[in-house]
Amino acid sequence: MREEIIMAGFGGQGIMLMGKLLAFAGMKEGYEVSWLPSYGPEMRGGTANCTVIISTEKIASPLSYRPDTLIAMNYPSLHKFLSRVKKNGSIYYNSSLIQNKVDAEDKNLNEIPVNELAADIGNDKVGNMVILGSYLAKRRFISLDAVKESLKEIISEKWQDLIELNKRALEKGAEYINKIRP
Amino acid sequence: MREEIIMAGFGGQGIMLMGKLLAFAGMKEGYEVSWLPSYGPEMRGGTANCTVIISTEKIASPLSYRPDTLIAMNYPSLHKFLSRVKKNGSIYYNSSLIQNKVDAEDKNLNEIPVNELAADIGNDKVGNMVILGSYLAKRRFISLDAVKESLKEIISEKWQDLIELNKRALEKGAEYINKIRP
Amino acid sequence: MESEKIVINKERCKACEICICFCPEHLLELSGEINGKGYHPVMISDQSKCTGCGICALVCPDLVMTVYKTC
Amino acid sequence: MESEKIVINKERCKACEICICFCPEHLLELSGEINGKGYHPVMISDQSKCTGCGICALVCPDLVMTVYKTC
Amino acid sequence: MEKRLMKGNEAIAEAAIRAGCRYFFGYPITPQNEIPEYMALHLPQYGGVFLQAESEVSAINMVYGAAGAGARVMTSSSSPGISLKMEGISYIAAAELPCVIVNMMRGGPGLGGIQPSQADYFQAVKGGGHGDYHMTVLAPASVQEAFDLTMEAFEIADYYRNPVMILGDGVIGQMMEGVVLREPVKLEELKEKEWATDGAVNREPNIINSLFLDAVKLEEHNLKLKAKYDLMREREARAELYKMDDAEYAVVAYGTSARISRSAVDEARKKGIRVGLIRPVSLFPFPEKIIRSTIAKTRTYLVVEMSLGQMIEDLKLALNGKRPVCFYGRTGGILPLVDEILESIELMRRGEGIEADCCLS
Amino acid sequence: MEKRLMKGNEAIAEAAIRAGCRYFFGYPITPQNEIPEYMALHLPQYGGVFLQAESEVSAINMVYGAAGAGARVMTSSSSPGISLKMEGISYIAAAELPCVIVNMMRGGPGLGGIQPSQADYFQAVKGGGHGDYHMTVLAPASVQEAFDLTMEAFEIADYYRNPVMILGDGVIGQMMEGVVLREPVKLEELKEKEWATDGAVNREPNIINSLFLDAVKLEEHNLKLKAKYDLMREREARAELYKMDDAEYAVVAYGTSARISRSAVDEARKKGIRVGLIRPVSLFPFPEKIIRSTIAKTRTYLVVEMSLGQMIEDLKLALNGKRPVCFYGRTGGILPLVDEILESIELMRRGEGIEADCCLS
Amino acid sequence: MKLTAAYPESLTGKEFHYCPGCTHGLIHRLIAEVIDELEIREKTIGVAPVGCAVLAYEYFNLDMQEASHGRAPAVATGIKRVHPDRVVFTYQGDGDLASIGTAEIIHAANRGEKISVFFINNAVYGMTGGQMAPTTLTGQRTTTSPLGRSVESSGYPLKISELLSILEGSVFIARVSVHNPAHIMKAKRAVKTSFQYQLDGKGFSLVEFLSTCPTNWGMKPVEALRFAGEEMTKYFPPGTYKEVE
Amino acid sequence: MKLTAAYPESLTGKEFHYCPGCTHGLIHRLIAEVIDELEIREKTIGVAPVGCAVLAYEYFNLDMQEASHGRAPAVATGIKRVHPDRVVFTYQGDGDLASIGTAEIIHAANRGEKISVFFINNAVYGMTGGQMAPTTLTGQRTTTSPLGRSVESSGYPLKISELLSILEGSVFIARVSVHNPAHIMKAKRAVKTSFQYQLDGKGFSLVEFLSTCPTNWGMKPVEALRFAGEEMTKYFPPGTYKEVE
Ligand SMILES: Cc1ncc(C[n+]2csc(CCOP(=O)(O)OP(=O)(O)O)c2C)c(N)n1
Ligand SMILES: Cc1ncc(C[n+]2csc(CCOP(=O)(O)OP(=O)(O)O)c2C)c(N)n1
Ligand code: SF4
Ligand code: SF4
Ligand code: SF4
Ligand code: SF4
Ligand code: SF4
Ligand code: SF4
Ligand SMILES: [Mg+2]
Ligand SMILES: [Mg+2]
Repeated sequence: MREEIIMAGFGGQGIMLMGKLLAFAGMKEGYEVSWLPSYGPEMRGGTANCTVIISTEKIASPLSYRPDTLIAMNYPSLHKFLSRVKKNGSIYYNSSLIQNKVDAEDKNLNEIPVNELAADIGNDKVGNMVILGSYLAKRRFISLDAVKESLKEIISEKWQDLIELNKRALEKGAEYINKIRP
Repeated sequence: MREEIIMAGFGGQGIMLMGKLLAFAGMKEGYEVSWLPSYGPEMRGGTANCTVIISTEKIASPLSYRPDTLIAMNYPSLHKFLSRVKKNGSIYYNSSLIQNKVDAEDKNLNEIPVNELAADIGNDKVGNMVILGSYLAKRRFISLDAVKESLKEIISEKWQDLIELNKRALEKGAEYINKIRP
Repeated sequence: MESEKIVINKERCKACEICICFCPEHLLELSGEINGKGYHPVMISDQSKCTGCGICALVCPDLVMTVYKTC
Repeated sequence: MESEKIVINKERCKACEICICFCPEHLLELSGEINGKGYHPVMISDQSKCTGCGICALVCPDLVMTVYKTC
Repeated sequence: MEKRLMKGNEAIAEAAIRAGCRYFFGYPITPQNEIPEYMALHLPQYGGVFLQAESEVSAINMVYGAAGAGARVMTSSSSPGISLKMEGISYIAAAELPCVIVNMMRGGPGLGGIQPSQADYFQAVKGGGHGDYHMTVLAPASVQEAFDLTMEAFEIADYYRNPVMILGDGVIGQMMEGVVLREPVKLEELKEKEWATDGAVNREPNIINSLFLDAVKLEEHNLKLKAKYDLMREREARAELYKMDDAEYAVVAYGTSARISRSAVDEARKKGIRVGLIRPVSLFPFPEKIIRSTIAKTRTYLVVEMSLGQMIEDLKLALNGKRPVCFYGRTGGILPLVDEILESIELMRRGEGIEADCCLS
Repeated sequence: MEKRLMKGNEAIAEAAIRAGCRYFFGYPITPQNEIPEYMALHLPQYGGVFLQAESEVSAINMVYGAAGAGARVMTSSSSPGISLKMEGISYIAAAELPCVIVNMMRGGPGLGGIQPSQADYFQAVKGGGHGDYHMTVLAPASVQEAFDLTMEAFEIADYYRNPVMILGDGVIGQMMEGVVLREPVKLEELKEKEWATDGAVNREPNIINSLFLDAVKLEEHNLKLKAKYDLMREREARAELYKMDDAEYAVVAYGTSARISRSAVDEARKKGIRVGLIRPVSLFPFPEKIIRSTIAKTRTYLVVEMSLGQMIEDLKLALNGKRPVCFYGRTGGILPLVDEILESIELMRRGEGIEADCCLS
Repeated sequence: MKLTAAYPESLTGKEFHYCPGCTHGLIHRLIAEVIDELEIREKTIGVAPVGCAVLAYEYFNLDMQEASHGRAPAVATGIKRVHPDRVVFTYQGDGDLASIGTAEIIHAANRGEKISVFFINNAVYGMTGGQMAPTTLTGQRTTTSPLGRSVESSGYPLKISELLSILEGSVFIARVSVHNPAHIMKAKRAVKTSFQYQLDGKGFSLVEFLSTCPTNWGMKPVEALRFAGEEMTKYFPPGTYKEVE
Repeated sequence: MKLTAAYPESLTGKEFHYCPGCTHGLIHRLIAEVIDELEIREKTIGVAPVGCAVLAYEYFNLDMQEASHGRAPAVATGIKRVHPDRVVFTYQGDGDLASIGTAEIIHAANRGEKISVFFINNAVYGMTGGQMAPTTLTGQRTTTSPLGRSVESSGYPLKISELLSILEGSVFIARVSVHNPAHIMKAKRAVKTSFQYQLDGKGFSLVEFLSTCPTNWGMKPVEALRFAGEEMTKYFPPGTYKEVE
């Protein structure tokens, strides 16, 4: 098994954390993992993205030119990476911010109204966990529980009180996708 | 023709100037010339030396490992370079400061009581010109006049009034050697 | 148009709220719109109350406002 | 030896004349000798007049003098 | 042992601490800031000192002082900052002081960019500073290796009394992977440095110095250094060979470009091309012998670098004309893609791109 | 034309002035002090500016500013001081600014000594600074050539918008020889620099810059620089061949060691050895083609350097294994002697010292 | 209808890349306005730093040079010596000017180099992500002073205006703040005075701006202005430190 | 018989290479005498500069490091941080400290680095043959100011003691002269005070010595002392500039 994921969005949307969390959980589950961020000043205000690879084999290139999955939290990110997603690959995108119709018939599209779902549980900062929850619920190669368990290792000490909220967001995203595609 | 000369002495004895003067006069007379100083902090208080090469041919190495001539203004210099002078080469040395017997039967030794001769003309700073005068009078491939002519180009502006004194010193050295070896 | 004292270039606004804080007439607020940068740009609630004092333009780090004043 | 107040290490002397200038008793002068460095080292003209004040040693940059003083 | 998910930069910092490094002097620059930041947070817990120097020049000279005082000490920077350290590095090598210097290369020349690059190879291995000297240069290709090589770097530095450079790039520094951490060294077991300046108690003074005004002495000193470098050439050269057993073709790459090349080699193998990967782990000493040992079977070599071609010279020198060498490079912060390398491999097999230095570019 | 007896350093300074250089920024260091001192005395007479900078780092950045402002400008230093300029040089090359930089090499590494050396060859030609860049590097072997090459250096610098280094050593700088001075260039005839920052009057602003945050743009910029370097390789490579017409053996040396080698070649010829001298005048670009043109007749090459062996790598790359190369080097400020080189030539003829990198040392 | 605030000609019009509420943009504008008012745009050459303002050359509508980190005063010296009749300024952050570029700024000031230096003191390395600067306040947390700046290890924040004032080559040194309209107006006057000194051929001048870095201070922009006005000014009092007749 | 001047143990006994009458040797002796008197030879580590005193490591009978030009304060910082209980000093010339090493000395002082700095101000670059230093007097001729130092081009001589005194990290700053016995005694007391501050763990201290360079000033040694005492002290007044309780 080998899964290459690109996650992308605005600077403040918690993209990096989402990637680290997935990589960490993957590692704990015994996979080989790598996480590679875009970095530097263009991150500020601009877009941020990272590449996560989860594999049963040793990972050679930590880059992904043709990812299996794209998680796009805003329109510029979707636009930037859409065409690179491999044939029959999956796209999870934040339909709260992406109103345009997404054109990609050879790919699996998953619309997640991230901001609405996050607002539902009372905090619009946890959109990253919502979409990750949806992704995990559908792909299932890492259990939602493993990811929840990993939260305390990845979230910095001063935000530990937000763990419960993040767990709820993961669940929210999972529920949402399970509901629409049972 | 090719003549390699090493000139050496204490820091304040005007070694460098003597070498430059010879090289300059040589150049004016149409020879190829090179002048190479020892340099750096060890010059201060310590010994100074330079290598002058005068040649009818283009000069390859500006260094002289086996000089034709050594002009030694003090004992340490004589000691340092004596053995390098080529067989049948010439040595001009300042017998005012070098009282030890000089041992070099395969070389032409010229004792010049430089300090005394300089004192005679009233200035013990012109010892360099005295010994150069002796050297030129004996070797003759550059005329004493050419060297005298060159003085004004080599001596820095603020010392121009010393030119006459230097000329006399050159003559003094020449006379001295002509007298003892006519 | 006679009453328009300040012109807001919404696309430049980064919603830092500095002008909001300094407008002596408390006329400025963030709008509900989202601009190309993803910010809710500033809007003026009531042009007619604007004195054209220019403070909003003076404090704005991103040259969002242009201010006209009746002489 | 009782009267020897200063000992001059001739080989270290560079004939800078600083001690000569500062000796309150004007006892120091350059000698006619030449040392290994080529300098005429300082000599004391009259040890008996030396007060052992130590000024020559204090001002000498090259640690030429050692001074003894009768307590 | 426990596995941690770490950035390359963090792994290097943690490895240094576990290797007994208690002093870090550095100056911020992207993409290596996690190293000083990690040190700032953790060194004080070990009674160590993190000091943000006023510049890279000051930082390398603080390293000089601390290394001369007997400490295990590290500094890190990225390309322009490393250029500023050149005089200091030459001094450190000349004074035979052990220390570890990290360069997380970014796109150059000049201010350039902050994306990953490998264009400081020459500077690292040929001596960007003045005079005949060499650093030992190690090039990790994974976070685990960044950790392991950093721990070893301190041993090598102390053993040879020589600066060791960890040469990475933005990808190595920023990437997170799982790392198995090794046990920390026991400080009390480290060999005493009798030459260090820590106060001349009951012994002659120790002098840390690189000045030899007498040219004869300076030449002797240079020959002493050379003997040390020759010993390193003998004993410290390393490379990883991947699928080279039957390889008719070889890709030669280090660090990040080796990781990508490895994928390309796998792809090419799928297409039936007998190609392998030679990954120099030590760049100085360059693993010449290991490379020469492959020429019996290998017909052509393809160098892949994130530069306009620097390591290619060392490869050519190692092969000395016995085999053709081609090149694929991207520069300025662009990473070569697996497909591009694959294409170069195919060109190499077709015998194209051999006359010129570059297959593509 | 009148012939003057001048030191190499003075000849370089005078040549710069005659080439229209009116700005000099430098910092004292032996053995090149005659250059700043000459400039301090003479530049004001031409309405120019001599400024002693607070350091080599500042000096090279003043050069950057002045070059960017459109002036012909020079700086000079020696080994440790040049190391400090590495970041600045990388910036100048990246921003494509013309200027002339003199390095009168002394013994290294570290503080080393002040006697002549050639151990900064790698630094000069491979890029001691970060990133893929090159200076044009010219190596005079006489005072006349120091003068001539310096005058040319300003033309090359302006033509390619690239820094040019004059690489000499203590002998070249301190030696006096006769020099025929060329006529000064006419300042009013120099080509206008439309790209310079001198005030944006009736035009778009000019920007002097080396930052390209977008990696694609930075790669483009690097490829633009590479094209320039390739053009230099095509057009600026030079070497002097001496007695090479029938040479079975060749000594390859530059600068001071070439002067000494020339004497050794003459001596060897007297002994009936058919040996010649190849003297690279440009070190970057290295005169590869000229050297390759000699292999038809020449069997073995002997590199002589005042270093532990640096240019030898470029020679080997040029020959690419087609001919054996041996080496004789002295380092730390020691000059090779004619006799020693002669001995190496004889060893070469007997086929000894070919396996190893060094004949002697 | 009179226009009280229009887009200055000395800015290109390009949108700043600065974070929301960062006062770098404001300071750019003040400088540009003064250049417009003095009508010196065509004779002014600016030097951009390495720091968040590294792209200043894209914003100022003037001839510009991008200097290496900390060396802007040396670069400006090179330019000014070649073109003594042009107006040359540098724009530098506190890492750039007060840390790596210490020697360059001290010596440019001491030589009385006839340039204007705009020194943006935001008490932190903005561009590289919030490391400690020489001007970071005592106790202030940054990524390289995670427990707060310690005087024991790092000393007190460096007061550049005070330091440069005692050098004989400096003719005008002022510290200003931009945390409210009144201070912004004073800041602009200081910029004008600085250029005026240069136009009069007098010597080195520097204006130190207390500036905000909401991103790395972890504050909202308005909060950051308050911090600048209340906390920074305590240790770095605004005022004219030197004004030579 | 009491010995009033004996050879200090903290000197090796090797003859100095300095020119006749050069006060470098005198200052070496004063430092060595103080180290002897404080009985700290075995816990003192010195840092030699690049300058005429480059061989200081051959003269001081202590552990010594030779720093690169101007960087002695950084090297000393490295040593002191590793061995906070040792006494660390640097010995630096005016080219070394006041020119190329400006950033290093300012920041070591500002950090309050607990080291003693001995700053030998002879108004010239001695070792390289007499070029202008930042402290060269106005109008003074050197090989790089052949017509005399020009204020217009090079500014006024840099006053290091005054400059460093305003930094909060410095605890003791004094300028002394060694042109006559009285001043020599004062100079020695300043050296002792500096070491004492360090032993007390207080902070950064510096003693600036007005020193002579007869060779490059083109003066006889005694004349040079007179010049130091009469001319240099006018612009560089001796005195204690800072003494923190
Ligand atoms: C030689 C060198 N060292 C370090 C860096 C990395 N760097 C870029 S900006 C910066 C500091 C920025 O801080 P400051 O000058 O205060 O500007 P700000 O971003 O706060 O406006 C540093 C250290 C560099 N580019 N070059
Ligand atoms: C990086 C570097 N730059 C320049 C030099 C050359 N250099 C040696 S000593 C010196 C200056 C000496 O002057 P100063 O510090 O005043 O000491 P002094 O000789 O006057 O005692 C210089 C510039 C060097 N060795 N290294
Ligand atoms: S011009 Fe004055 S009153 Fe009008 S919006 Fe701006 S700040 Fe408020
Ligand atoms: S100050 Fe400017 S950028 Fe900030 S909210 Fe107001 S208009 Fe927008
Ligand atoms: S001890 Fe005093 S009196 Fe005696 S020689 Fe020395 S200075 Fe003169
Ligand atoms: S002061 Fe010292 S060196 Fe100078 S003359 Fe007197 S004894 Fe000799
Ligand atoms: S990081 Fe700080 S200084 Fe930089 S743009 Fe953002 S707020 Fe401004
Ligand atoms: S050159 Fe000057 S400072 Fe150096 S030893 Fe001689 S007199 Fe002293
Ligand atoms: Mg800042
Ligand atoms: Mg000095």
